[in-house]
Amino acid sequence: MTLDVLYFAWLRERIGLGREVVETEAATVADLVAELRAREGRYDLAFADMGAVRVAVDQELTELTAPLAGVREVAFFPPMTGG
Amino acid sequence: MTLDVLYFAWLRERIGLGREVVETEAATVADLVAELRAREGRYDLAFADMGAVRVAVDQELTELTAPLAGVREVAFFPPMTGG
Amino acid sequence: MIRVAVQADDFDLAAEAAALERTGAGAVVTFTGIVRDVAGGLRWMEIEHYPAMTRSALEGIAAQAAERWSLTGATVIHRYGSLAPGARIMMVATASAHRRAAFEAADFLMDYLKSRAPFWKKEVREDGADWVAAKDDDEAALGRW
Amino acid sequence: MIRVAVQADDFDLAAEAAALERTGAGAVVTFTGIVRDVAGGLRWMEIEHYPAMTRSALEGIAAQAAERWSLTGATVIHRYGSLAPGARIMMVATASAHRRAAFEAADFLMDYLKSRAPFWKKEVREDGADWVAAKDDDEAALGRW
Repeated sequence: MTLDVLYFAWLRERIGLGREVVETEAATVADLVAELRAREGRYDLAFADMGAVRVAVDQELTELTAPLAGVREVAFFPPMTGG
Repeated sequence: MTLDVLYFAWLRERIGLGREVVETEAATVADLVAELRAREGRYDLAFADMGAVRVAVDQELTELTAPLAGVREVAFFPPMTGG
Repeated sequence: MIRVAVQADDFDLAAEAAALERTGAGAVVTFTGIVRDVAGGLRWMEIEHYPAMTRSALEGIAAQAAERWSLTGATVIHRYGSLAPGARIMMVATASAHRRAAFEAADFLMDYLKSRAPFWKKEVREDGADWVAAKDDDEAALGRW
Repeated sequence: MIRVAVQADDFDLAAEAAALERTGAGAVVTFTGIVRDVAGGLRWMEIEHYPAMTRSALEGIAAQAAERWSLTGATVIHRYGSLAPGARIMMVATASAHRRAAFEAADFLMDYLKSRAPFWKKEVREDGADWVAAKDDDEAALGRW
């Protein structure tokens, strides 16, 4: 499966990019995070505290347990600070 | 004692004037109301339901029991409907 | 910065809000009240007030708000005279470092204006005219504060 | 009438409020958020967002407000990019027949915007730059609704 993976705010800065295309067979968001962390130190660092990371799947806020079947875009970011 | 007595909204309309000078020895607002009611039918009618009348003494909201010693202006009006 | 005005003329919401934005606020809340033709057939709303008392009543209400909340500014403007449906009747605006204080203070100002500022409204309709009755809800709302 | 905008440019509070006044409302509430230099030395606030998601998130929040309160209109505008101290960041405006609905809906919109719209703020100061941390209070505020 081919996913667009997006990073915002300090996640973007720590990982060093805002968007990448990822080939994966991960079943859930949590599985995808585990794959990314295993890849390189900068991902491992960015995802070290998952309590500080929020996720959206196809532009909808969701949980780490969300399945990835049929998904096109996953975004990771810190808690939002709008307003 | 000489008082300026003011009437607003439907009290003004029922009494037929917005302001008058009243010579009185009334000790309290309630005494003044009793004097006015005894004067003429239009006052008696206007003050028939004192639950629907509010009073300000020298431009401060107060109660019917308020004393009149040293007072210059008494205003009667229905509950306010600002905003 | 407290500003109070009682006037026949319309007011400039943007200018009032901009003045409060410059007080070092992080949050500005405005409330505008508009003449609404509830039942149909409203020609205009006649707004009477008690000139010798109105300004000081509004200043007193604004000062109470400034005492209860940490505000960088508060503005209260109320019109009087004949106002057509759709016309602005009044506005309040509050400014604070924090949104909660700005919201609460504006809400408080409105509740007090409704029942404690010496204004009376008369609806002049095609078929007659009536003084607007005070609502029990409005009096009860003061219990929130 | 729901209007949502995400833009780099400033907005016109008076025009937005006037549009809502024309919806048959009796009450229009606006909230404006302004860049505040809390600690001193702020050069600008950098506001990042998630373009593909931002509009739909704001529309979703506004639709929720319109479902919960009887509104004649609601407007949400949020800016992004580099904003100097004193600049407007965002606004919400609500219109209703009744003041309580307008106040509550605006308050609700702000609470949801703070924690559920995909914006992130970075303070760029003379001595460095930091992402603004989300406040526990802001998350807790959602429990009010």
